[in-house]
Amino acid sequence: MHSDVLRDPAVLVLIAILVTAFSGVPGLLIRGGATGQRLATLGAVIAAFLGLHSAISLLLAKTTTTFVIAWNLPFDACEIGLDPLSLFFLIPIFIVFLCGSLYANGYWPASSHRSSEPALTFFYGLLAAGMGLVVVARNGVLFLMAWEIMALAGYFLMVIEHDKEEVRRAGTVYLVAAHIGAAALFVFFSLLRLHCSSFLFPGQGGLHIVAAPATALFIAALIGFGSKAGLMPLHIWLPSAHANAPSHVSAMLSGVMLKMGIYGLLRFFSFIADRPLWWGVVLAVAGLVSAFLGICLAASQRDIKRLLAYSSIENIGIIATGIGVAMIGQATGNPRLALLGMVGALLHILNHSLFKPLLFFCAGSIIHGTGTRELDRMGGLGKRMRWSALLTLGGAIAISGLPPFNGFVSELFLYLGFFGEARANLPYVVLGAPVLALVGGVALITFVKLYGATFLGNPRSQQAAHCHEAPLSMLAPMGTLLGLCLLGGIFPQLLLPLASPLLATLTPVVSGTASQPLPLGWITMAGVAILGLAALLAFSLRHRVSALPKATATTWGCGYLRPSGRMEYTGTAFSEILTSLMSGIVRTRVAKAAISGYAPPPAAFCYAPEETILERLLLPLFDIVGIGFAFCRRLQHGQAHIYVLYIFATLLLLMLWIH
Amino acid sequence: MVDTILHLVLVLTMPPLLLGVIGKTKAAFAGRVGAPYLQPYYDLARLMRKGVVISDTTTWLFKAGPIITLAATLLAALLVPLGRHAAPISFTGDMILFAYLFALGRFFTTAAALDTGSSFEGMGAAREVTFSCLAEPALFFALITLTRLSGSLSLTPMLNHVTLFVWWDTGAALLLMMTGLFVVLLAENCRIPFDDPNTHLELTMIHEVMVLDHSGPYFGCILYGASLKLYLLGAFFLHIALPLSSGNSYLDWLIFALSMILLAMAIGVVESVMARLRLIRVPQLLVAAIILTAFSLILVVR
Amino acid sequence: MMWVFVVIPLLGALIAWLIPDNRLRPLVLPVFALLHLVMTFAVVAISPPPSHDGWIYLDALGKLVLISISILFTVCAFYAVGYLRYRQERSNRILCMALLICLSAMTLVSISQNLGLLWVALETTTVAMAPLIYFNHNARSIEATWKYLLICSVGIAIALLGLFFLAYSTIVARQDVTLLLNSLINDAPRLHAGWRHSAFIFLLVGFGSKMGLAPLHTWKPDAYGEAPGLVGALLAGGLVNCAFLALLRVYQIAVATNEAASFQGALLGMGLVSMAFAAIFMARQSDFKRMLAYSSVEHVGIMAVALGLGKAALFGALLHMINNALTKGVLFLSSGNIHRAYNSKSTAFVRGALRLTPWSGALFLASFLAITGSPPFAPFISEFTIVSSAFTQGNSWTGILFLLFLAVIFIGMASTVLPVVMGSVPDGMETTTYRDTPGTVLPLLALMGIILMLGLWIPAPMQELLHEGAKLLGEK
Amino acid sequence: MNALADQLLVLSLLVNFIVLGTSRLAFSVRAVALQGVVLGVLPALIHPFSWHLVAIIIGMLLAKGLVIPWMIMNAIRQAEIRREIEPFIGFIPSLVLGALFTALAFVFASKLPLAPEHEGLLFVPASMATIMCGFLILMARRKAISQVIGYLVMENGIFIFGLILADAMPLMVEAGALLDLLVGVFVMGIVMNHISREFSSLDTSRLTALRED
Repeated sequence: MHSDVLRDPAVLVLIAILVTAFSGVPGLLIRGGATGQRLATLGAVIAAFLGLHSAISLLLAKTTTTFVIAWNLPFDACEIGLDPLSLFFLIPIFIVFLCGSLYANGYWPASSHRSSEPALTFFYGLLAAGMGLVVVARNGVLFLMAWEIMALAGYFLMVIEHDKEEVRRAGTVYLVAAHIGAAALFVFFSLLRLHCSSFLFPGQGGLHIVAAPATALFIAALIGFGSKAGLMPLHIWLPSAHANAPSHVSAMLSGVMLKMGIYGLLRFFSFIADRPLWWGVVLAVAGLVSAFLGICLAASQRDIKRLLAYSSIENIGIIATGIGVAMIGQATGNPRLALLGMVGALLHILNHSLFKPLLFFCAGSIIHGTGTRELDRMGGLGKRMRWSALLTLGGAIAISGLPPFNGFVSELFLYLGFFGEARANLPYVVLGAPVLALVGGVALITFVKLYGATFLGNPRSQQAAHCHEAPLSMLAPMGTLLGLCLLGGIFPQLLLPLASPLLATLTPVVSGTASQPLPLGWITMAGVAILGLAALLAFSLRHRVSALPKATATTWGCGYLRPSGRMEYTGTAFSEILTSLMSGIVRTRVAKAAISGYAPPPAAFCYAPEETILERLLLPLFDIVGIGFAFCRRLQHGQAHIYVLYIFATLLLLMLWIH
Repeated sequence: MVDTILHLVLVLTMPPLLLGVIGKTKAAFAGRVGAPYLQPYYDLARLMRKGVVISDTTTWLFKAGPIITLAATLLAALLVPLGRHAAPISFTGDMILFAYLFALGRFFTTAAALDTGSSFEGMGAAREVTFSCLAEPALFFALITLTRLSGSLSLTPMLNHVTLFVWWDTGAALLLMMTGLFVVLLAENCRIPFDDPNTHLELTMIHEVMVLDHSGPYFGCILYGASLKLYLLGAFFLHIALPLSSGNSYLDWLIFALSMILLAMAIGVVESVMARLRLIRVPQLLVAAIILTAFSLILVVR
Repeated sequence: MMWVFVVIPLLGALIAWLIPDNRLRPLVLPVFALLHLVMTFAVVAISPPPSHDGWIYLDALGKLVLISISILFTVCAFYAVGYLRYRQERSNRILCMALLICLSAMTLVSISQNLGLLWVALETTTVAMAPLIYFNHNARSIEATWKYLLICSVGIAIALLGLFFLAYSTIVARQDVTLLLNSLINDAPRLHAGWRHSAFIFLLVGFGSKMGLAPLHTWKPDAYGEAPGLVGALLAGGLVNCAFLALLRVYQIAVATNEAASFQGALLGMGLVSMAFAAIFMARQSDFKRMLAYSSVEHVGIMAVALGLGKAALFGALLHMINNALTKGVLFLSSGNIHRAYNSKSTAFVRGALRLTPWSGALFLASFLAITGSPPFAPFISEFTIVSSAFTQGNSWTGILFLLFLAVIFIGMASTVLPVVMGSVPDGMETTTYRDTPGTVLPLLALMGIILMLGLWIPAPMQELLHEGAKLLGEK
Repeated sequence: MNALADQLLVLSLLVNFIVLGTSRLAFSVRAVALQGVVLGVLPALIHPFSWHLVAIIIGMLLAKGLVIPWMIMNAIRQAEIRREIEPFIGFIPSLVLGALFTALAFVFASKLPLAPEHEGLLFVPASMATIMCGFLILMARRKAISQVIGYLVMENGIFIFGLILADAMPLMVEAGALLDLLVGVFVMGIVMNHISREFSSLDTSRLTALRED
């Protein structure tokens, strides 16, 4: 009996989530030494292998399992369910959790972070488990609880270095945004309860509502889930949160937590069979706007992790675009569009949860090696940090959506979806393609900048000159992720079966063989061809060059004799043309001293990109509200006799009102 | 089969000739004799024999850059149909791969430029990525229009769809697209008015400044890769600008080769009669190209 | 039998008065608190029949209030032992006595079924609290005590007048004049509407000012800010619940008249106004104890809104009453510890409490998250019940305003609490000798454990009590 | 009998105006003491004899007539203040408002139905008017002593209303209520003593350190 239960993969998944949740607990009890961290890592390995194996086998078998757990709360039954949608999202959770836990051993070792490590490890597990619970919850209130556990665990992870003002600020913004997003979800689940007369999730297509109630639900979901996902303009918390968290936490936040917002949207859409066309349009437009603005802001950043954070907004935008396009396809009865949009979005979810954590890990090893996040203070790291450089290069190519890595695959599907409509009945859908192309172009700028400014050229500071390579415990998980990126880019056939079981739920209009219009074999061919051609050329050229005389010299300085690292083209300079072109969107704060006289005094120059919406819109608004509040606060003036007057006035008003 | 072999032969041998023709045309305009048509081949041969000087700032990426760029361009060469013939490789969505292969090449070219640590090369790289980024939407608008016209999602049928009859039907749209594409062609290949491949004033250059530190066979790869890129985009452009077809396969190959030379001469003419644009004007011209191609799409969709 | 319940704490007060030793005296508190706790659970389990002509009876509502008060008082009593060790500079005789008298009065509030008796008990709590607020004996605390006494006395006088109106309405209706709850509920539809409505309004304003509904809350920030954390906890958890129980009694009668709509409207309006006031005053609040006072205004507002909504929200109202009391306990006591450690309650000076007093800082942070309705803590359950009930009743605007105020309050509270607990301890600041000790931390941890438990699992008997209570308030 | 009761009620209404119109604190305290005595006698006029009644009357006379006035006078002596110098609402406006409130009270009382035995009597309007005047004093005066006086006036108003319920209300509640009020005022008196010690003034307008800026 017991062994039967334990052989059920669905139970194993739940056990894996439990192990995840408690992986950090030993560390809280065993103080001092690395035992706690090692045990947590062991827990993560066990949980990830159990969870991944079971989740993937369940997903491939397309099964759905439901459990009901006893609780005494007045919110209907506590139901937990594993269906393809849940299982699909569990995969990145376990992968990133595993890699992050391994990485932490090198990045945040217990030996050098004695006081913060236990808490960090504990909340890391809690965050992963919270996300696991989010995707398996089938009761609105359970979902909300899991959601908030996730959000709070994320908060505590983020503010682990709360000595720094910047970290605290970022944490507060995050916490407030998470809370407001949760408030929207309060509305969402309350309305859902109103229409389903239960907090239990309705089945697939089980919710039949139209017009105003549906609109209200959609708006609540868009705000609640969109703010977690980081769709513009609800992204304000995201950049500083990702930038200030420890890198393996950023990897988890960006790689997986943002996807929980996407999961929420997808789950909501699965409830409603007849989704209005305009929902898809709204989502696709929001996605494209996020993608474009996100990447433009990313390109102008000076902080390596803020850059990656903004790029997350871009990628979430691409995912949202895919889902929006799929919904348009669903609403207009266009199976091809629905298929390509949804498959593109789903694969991009997986892909982004591979290459973004990889890049955050890379950023972590750079910070680990140099002690700074400033791109303009790095440079030339490639010679001392060979492996990190190689892994970052792979990640940068993958995230730019270039072949032969996985980012190309998902973007290709989206393009195909768009292009397919050029000849069909929805010609304006196709306008997404040039926007996506532009996004791709800016992404290229961004990641050439990222890679170039850090690893290439000469060191621009002492820190960069004395950097050191990350230990194997950090490089191994990075290598794993890069390997998966390459694998997914060359053999998308392997990933597609993970996405296709979801199509029946999300885009019922797609029927029959899912892979029919997808050029999977050709992608493999192209990937192999690029690698093969490059290898062939490299081999023959190497052969050729080895026979020729060879010399090394300094870089030709165009006649300038004493170039120094400080004179190199910085990352900021690299993206300056674009930033100035986009100055309407990307605001920069420039502070420079006026230079006068023949021998001007030493002057400082400061150039900082701003978070436009937060700094130009919300904070001034908060200030205005604050002034209004300050005015109202005079009501509490300390004069007791006026307080009595308040009582009298209240009494009088109420008496007048009631009679 | 014969077509595929001819395709490969042309792709491997003909591109440097275009540079020779352009040079000769410009020389003729300037009243000089100019270098021989085959000068680019001589240059390549010389570079292949020359030794290599490598900056001690660089990493392996510096050497990998030209190789991967060339590999990507060569793969792209298999996707573009030459003349009225089918490309060796053709599948649904190959136009995206085509565009992204160039992007891959750009990634490595610019990364290799940054690897030298020279501020001049960094400057060139910054210009290259920014301007190409703006050229991208124009190319995609053109691709969409072609998809709309041909109903096909692959370069070969898409490009071969354009004939004189199509011109008769949708001439205005094709004209707008052609203009836009010509701008893209010049911008992507760093020709005047975007860049002057002949000057060595580093502050104003784009492509040449990026490859200042390359030498020997590596520089040969770059040179050949650049000419191949010009060749491919030229072939793409010719499908729209000169959709001539005779019905005979061999005659078509001849027509194609001749029209390529004609295109090279046209570029030479443009380079001779125009001045280089100021750098800040470049984005404006590219945005104009985007608008032109977008209008062509609107005309077609309408 | 039940009178013993009221007398025993008084006995404790007498003993406290007799003990001469300042160090020994506080030990009386946990002894009698535990006794009271045991008796409470016994009485709740037995639920004895009405006695003294029906004047004394512990119904479901009374049980809930009694349980919350007893738990909170026990925690405070244990805490007091640890706390008063740091306050040996002044006599704690009056403090100990007043605490126990207050406990006695609060017990009487929860078991009395006669509104007159209930009023007397409530007034006793008011008076007994005054010396507690004045414990610190400085200019600020006396000002706070004065305002507290004045405003609460005025309020309680208005409540008395309201009771007279209610009694008079029975005369007008030619009933036997009575203030017995059951008779009033039975006769409610026959009471004269004019007197009845006036009575409800007077009672609402009267008990509302005691509870701290805005704009009758003006004494709260002063009293909560100046009283020791211990007293603040009892004010915010105990006194508020007593006043709320009084209001619930009025609500019972109002619902029984079948014309409760206007009374519910008044509750809803005052509740929302309270939340709005709290939102405005919590923004940029530089005194974290005053901030807690406004948080208390917010939560009585939430309870009033829940009563105004009725139906499913009633369950939430009762649960929130308990949750708020317990969570406020942790908030006040932990903030009291931080206040002790820094000798300041201004956010300008107090930084990095997580470093200086890790346990109190963590508890303050956790209880802040709890009180603002974050799962998995108990207040989430009640707040979500209330807000979701607003939406399911179709009262979306109430729900949206409710959430809006909660959001603004969260921002305000976060911007006060987070800087206090986080960061590093300011250099060169003269800190006191206070550090976390088991005596001042363990009671809070226990309380926090209860809050966490209630957020994940409500014991079945308690759930039954809550449903029974909601039924008494008219939930079908 | 009832006519006498009405006259006494009118007397107590007059006291309201005295308190509203005078700046001399000692005078108002005496006036309020008089009001307490008048009201203390009233039950004897309208209710039949009972021990319960006797208890209430004696309690009232002692508390309102003697103990509380003595305590407040004591406070006045200690703080060495005689007059309310800067009232929040001046004396003439206070009188006008007092008249207005009294009129309002009569209107309010006439709107609500009374039990037949109370119709035609001044009890309800006088009670309302006194309560409102008490409120007015609380709102109009800054000094702590004046506010205690105002509170007492309000109490008296409530007491008048209580009178018409006295025979029906059980002793325990009555006595409890009385005791509570007494203790309330007593504690206020103690606090006042502390205030005068701490601030050397009973001006509550100085008690404004606790506020939001």
